Amino acid sequence: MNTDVYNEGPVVHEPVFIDGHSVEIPILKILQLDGSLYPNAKLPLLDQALATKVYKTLAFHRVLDERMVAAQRQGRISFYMSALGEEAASVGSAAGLEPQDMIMAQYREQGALMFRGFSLEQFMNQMFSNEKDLGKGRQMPIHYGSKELNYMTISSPLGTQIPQAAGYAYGQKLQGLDAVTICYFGDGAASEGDFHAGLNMAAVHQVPVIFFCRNNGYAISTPSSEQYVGNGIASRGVGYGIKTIRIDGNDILAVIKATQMAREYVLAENKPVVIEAMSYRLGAHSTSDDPSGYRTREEEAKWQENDPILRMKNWMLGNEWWSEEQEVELFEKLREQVLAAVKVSEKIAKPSLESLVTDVYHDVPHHLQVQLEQLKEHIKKYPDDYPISAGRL
Amino acid sequence: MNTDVYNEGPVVHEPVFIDGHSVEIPILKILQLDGSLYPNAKLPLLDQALATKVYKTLAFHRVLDERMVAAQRQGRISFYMSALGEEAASVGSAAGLEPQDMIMAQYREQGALMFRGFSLEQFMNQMFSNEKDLGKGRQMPIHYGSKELNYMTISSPLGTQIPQAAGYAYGQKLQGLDAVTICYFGDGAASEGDFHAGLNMAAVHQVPVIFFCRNNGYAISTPSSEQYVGNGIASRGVGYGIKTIRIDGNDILAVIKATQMAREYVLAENKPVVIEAMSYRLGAHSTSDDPSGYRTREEEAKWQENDPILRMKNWMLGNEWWSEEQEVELFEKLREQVLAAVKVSEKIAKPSLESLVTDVYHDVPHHLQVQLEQLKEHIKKYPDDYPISAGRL
Amino acid sequence: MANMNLLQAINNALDIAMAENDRVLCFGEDVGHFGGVFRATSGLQEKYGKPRCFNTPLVEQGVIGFANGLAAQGSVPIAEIQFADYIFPAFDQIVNEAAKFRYRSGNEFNVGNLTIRTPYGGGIAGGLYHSQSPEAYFAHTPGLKVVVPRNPYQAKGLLLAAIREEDPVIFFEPKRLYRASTGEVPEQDYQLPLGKAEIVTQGTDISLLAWGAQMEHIEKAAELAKADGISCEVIDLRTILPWDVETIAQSVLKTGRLLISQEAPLTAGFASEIAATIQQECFLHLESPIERVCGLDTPYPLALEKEYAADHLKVYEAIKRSINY
Amino acid sequence: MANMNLLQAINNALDIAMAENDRVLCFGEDVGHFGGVFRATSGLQEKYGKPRCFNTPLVEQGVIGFANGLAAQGSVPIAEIQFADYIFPAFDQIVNEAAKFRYRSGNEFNVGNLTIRTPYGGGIAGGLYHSQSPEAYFAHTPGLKVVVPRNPYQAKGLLLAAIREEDPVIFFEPKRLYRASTGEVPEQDYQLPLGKAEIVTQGTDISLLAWGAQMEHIEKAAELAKADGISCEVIDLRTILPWDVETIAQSVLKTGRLLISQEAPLTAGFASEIAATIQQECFLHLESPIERVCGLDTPYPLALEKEYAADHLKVYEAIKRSINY
Ligand SMILES: Cc1ncc(C[n+]2csc(CCOP(=O)(O)OP(=O)(O)O)c2C)c(N)n1
Ligand SMILES: Cc1ncc(C[n+]2csc(CCOP(=O)(O)OP(=O)(O)O)c2C)c(N)n1
Ligand SMILES: [Mg+2]
Ligand SMILES: [Mg+2]
Repeated sequence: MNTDVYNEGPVVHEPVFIDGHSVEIPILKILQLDGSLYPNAKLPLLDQALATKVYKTLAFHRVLDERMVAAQRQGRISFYMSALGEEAASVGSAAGLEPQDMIMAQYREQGALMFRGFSLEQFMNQMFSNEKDLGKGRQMPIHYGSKELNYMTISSPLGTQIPQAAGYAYGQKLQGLDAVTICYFGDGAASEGDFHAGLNMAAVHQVPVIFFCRNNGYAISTPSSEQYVGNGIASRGVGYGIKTIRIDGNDILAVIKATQMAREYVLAENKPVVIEAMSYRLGAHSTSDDPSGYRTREEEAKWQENDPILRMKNWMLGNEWWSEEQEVELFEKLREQVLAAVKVSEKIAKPSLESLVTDVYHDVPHHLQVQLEQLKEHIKKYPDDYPISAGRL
Repeated sequence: MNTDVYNEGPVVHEPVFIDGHSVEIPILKILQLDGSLYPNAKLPLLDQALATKVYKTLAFHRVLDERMVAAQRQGRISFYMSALGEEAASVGSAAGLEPQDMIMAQYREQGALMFRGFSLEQFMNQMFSNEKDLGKGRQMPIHYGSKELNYMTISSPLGTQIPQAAGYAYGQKLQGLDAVTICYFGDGAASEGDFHAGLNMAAVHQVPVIFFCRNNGYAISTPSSEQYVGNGIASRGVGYGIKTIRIDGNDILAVIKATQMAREYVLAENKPVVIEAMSYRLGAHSTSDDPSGYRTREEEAKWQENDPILRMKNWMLGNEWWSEEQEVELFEKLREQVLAAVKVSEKIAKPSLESLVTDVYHDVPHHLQVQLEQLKEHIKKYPDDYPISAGRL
Repeated sequence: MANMNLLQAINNALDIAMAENDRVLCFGEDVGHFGGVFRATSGLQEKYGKPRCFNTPLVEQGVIGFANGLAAQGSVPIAEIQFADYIFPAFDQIVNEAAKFRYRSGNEFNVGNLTIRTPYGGGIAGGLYHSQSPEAYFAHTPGLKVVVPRNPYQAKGLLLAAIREEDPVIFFEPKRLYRASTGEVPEQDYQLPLGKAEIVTQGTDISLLAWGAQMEHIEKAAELAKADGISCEVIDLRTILPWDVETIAQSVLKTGRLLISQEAPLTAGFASEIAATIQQECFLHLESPIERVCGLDTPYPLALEKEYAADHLKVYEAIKRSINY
Repeated sequence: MANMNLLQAINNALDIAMAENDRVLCFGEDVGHFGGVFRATSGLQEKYGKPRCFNTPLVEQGVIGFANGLAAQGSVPIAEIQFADYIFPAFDQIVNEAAKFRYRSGNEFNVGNLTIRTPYGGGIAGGLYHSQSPEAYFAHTPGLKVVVPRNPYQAKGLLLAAIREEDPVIFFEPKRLYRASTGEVPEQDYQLPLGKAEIVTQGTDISLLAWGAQMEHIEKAAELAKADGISCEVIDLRTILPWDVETIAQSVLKTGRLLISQEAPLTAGFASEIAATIQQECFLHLESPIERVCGLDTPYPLALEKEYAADHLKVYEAIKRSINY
């Protein structure tokens, strides 16, 4: 037989089926629920400075989410998505990378952007779609992006960033850069055709990309049991011939460790890696969602006990890298800062009328210039009906 | 952790990656190259009558392909696709099914249609796009289909039949029919997003479908090594939690056996199965292709020795179910029949002008009636320029 | 009669269709127990069971591929695409498969039983990816029918017709009106005809044509124009493909003027098809150029969606332009 | 100057682009060693190495997704879709991603370096799935540029411009002309402008407009009309999006008549956009309705493709209809 096409296995003379149980998938855990290390656990590269930065990022994440969900309820922003209970996955993985690595996220990975240093003001300006938003007020809240921080602007259609990440990493490889790409996606998005396309192409074209699946058990109301019946998403890595690891996504040290190792491998070997981080979406899908329609309080309560931030805090305290005083002070300060930032950002003007037609193309083509002119004339005629723009024409 | 979401594996405290080697995939073989059985091999359910039918179908297949490739070279038909060297996969799998099972094929599975009893005339009429073509002369040669024979009309876009097969089988299940669906596709088509969609949905929605991958080593010029780097297509079954089997696709008994078992399982359990049949596309991709541009004669020669028809013939001879005299007679008769059928079919008129606008919708809508009338008037004005239709208005 | 909003009318139509024929199935992302993110399929899983109303994995090309297979098999699938903005991964299954299934097989097989429901349109602070009106992409595809209702009464009657139609239908639901539009809807079964436009208000000076949520804007503009003494004939196209040339042409022969308004961007939108056809059908009767009042030729924005939209004021201005031409 | 066929001109343009900039990559199904099923990329892998010219797995959504990523990264991807009929699985990556990449990010990121090449069109006994002309589907998508050349000279100059353009471009290649159309082509580098139509023949009585392979038909029809004493102005639109309203409108202001011919089905094709716009721009100068001569509103057939096509005779009849209106 043509053994380019497959790996030789044993020859059998009566049918033998393999199935989901044919592959055993270990799960990496380093930090126990109480914040102590598992015996023999291998720590990631992490000193007090980095650990503190990670912890502060987690805290900022928690506070921003909490406050912005509240702000949405008050009608101050139109929409928000929190990552409550699964912050360690995005923050920890970002901490396992270098700043020059490209991040292509789904939408629930604001933690990675925080770690990179996107400022509170920048978050706010995006959410308030004001004229200081890097995205020029065009996308819904939480669709962040920053060229400077190598964080690709979020796109709502699910899964599209997966083959894009393969292509992005191919470019990095061709240009010989010391940089990899990380691509985040959810257990739901992993069902999209683009997932299949992206993973297979990354494997075939040998690119330095880390596919990071946040398996949080739900895609809006759809539980994983109605999303797939394989052994999580990790079992698919085998099919693509991609090195794959499953980790406890609420164990920040496991996340950092796996990402550090994955980065080293993908860069050295020019081959992709799949990381499946097991977690749970403790909050609603978004501020438009109400999970009580599809899951129980008990289930949620069980996961409340598995708080990744508390787990890290306990480890930090145990290391004497952190104290309860610092804790109180940090959270207080963060809450104040966020509230203050809301007040500033909501008053900043909306983007100019010109921003309606720029960036559709590199240059504004003639027909859009005409459409803009006509719109200006129209608004001048009815200034009261277009209050956002009328005053600034 | 939430073990709805994945199967518990061992807990590890330093990173362990799984990869393509984590799953061993046996390959089923029953018939040796010389036509003798492997010791201890389990035969499929197969008596002399069925075996003879299978063998005659293989012979018909070989002859039709051979003649139609020649007919295309002579300019009598515009296009053809042979399945030289891989006929056992489609014929054998059809023989493992029941007539009421739906066949959703890619395009190189004319063998399954032959086994079902599509007549020589029906094949011809399709290839000559004449008015007796069930498809009304609308699609290129080899795009067969027959409601009566439960063989879904071939569609050129690759992979689209895969999620459709999942849906079809869901309908069969819901209506409690004693019928399953078989869905054929190539190693190339398995890269399409629709493959991922179809297999995952079939697994989640628990439908009686057999996914039959013909892995013949090439997608036009693209060798499997540039199509995927996993362990064939079978290794993907694991990821979807689908029972999967790899077989020698040139071993007709292995094909029949695996299909029979798969049918039994999918019908009883309402769960899909993946069969990966390893073979080789010995001919050109199509009559538009010339494989010398991308592979060696040596490679082809190696596979010429692995002829599935010869293998079955030797087994039949050994069983005394077949003789050399029968062989000569059969092939002679088939060649004559095919040549005669070509001569008949190529003289049959092309479909009527009305067939341009029927079947776009259930009823011909007003605007298409108008377009047809205008076209008729036009053709009447220039009869010489539309010789196919002008005479029949 | 009952007072229903547009969502309730849809839900009611689905309920009737499922009760009548046990081959009718409703599925899509979050469509099952949860009843869909807009709750259009609310209660149906409880009533008809999980096998007939269920969640699918998150893969639009799969949802429609699966639906095509079911329809070919003889089931009656009603597939939901969560937002019309997310219909594009299924574009191949719709345009190359569903639309061509009957034709390519010489009528051996067909997917005439297929209905695709999807919420479309803007004005809900949805930005680029929760606001699109993609009907024109499908209108260039022979074999499909494309339907857009404007209110609860229309929604129920047209959806029931779409489900029973022997051709694949894409049914675009104006999500801005899901809860905002309410009205009297018969509780019993009824159908409204596909392929027929409806004259909502008779008029003599200019014909105004739109569909779906955009009807509100042209009706409001007609009111403004009325105050100026301009009599508008207001028409709801209802079916985009195949469309009712006859009714529109008759109206324009009477009024001599036509304005078409759509939410989608101007260029190559369906308004263009209508204008192209009507300038031909009514050439000698047109007293001014056919006006198109549409979205800008840009993606759908967020902060400036009010400025972007083809609202009643823009329609009103265009009416005056047309009358004063 | 050298005599080249259309394929050679394309190959030559790709060669120049790859030689000039080592970030330029060519890839797609069978594009590598084999040089593509039409051999447009023939020799490029040998010359520039496998990393820059390669086969992809068989997945169009992946090919364009991968290309989008490369373009965002700063590479210059030229992705091939084997047949335009198979571009639809990539529709989402084109319409929702490539087209909106720059806008949605506020210009933080863009895929302006992207070029998609794909053979389109009928008349080659290709039936439903090797004959389609899907340009109109993309023309409704702000953010994309859409280009169609009519001969080797145009193909090379327009493709080089497309590759260097800072916006994503879909480049539709008329495959019927790949070998059939030959002509003198400069061997050196040159570009032809995107967004500009070209007046191929001056005329006074009627403007004939088409693009790509359809140009042959209108040129032939213009010859027939000439024998009747009708002077046709023959125009090649060249760029479908954004299109050159100015040149077309100027021509129609002069001739008073317009005929547009496209291979694709009539309804909601790009000819409709042109007719809708020109009836507005030139309302008072039109002496007869704008004619559209297009494919039938059906899938593309096989046995009767000659009957189906918008050939020179149908165009000629429409010219007479317009003149005698
Ligand atoms: C192509 C597409 N289809 C549907 C949606 C609507 N949608 C937004 S988020 C979501 C669920 C995603 O679940 P998952 O990938 O698991 O991520 P999580 O929300 O759990 O982080 C859905 C269906 C979308 N954004 N894009
Ligand atoms: C969506 C789509 N993309 C591309 C093609 C062109 N094409 C036809 S056959 C083929 C190769 C298929 O290879 P495989 O699935 O391995 O089947 P095989 O020909 O080997 O039987 C390609 C690329 C197509 N028909 N449809
Ligand atoms: Mg999830
Ligand atoms: Mg193959």
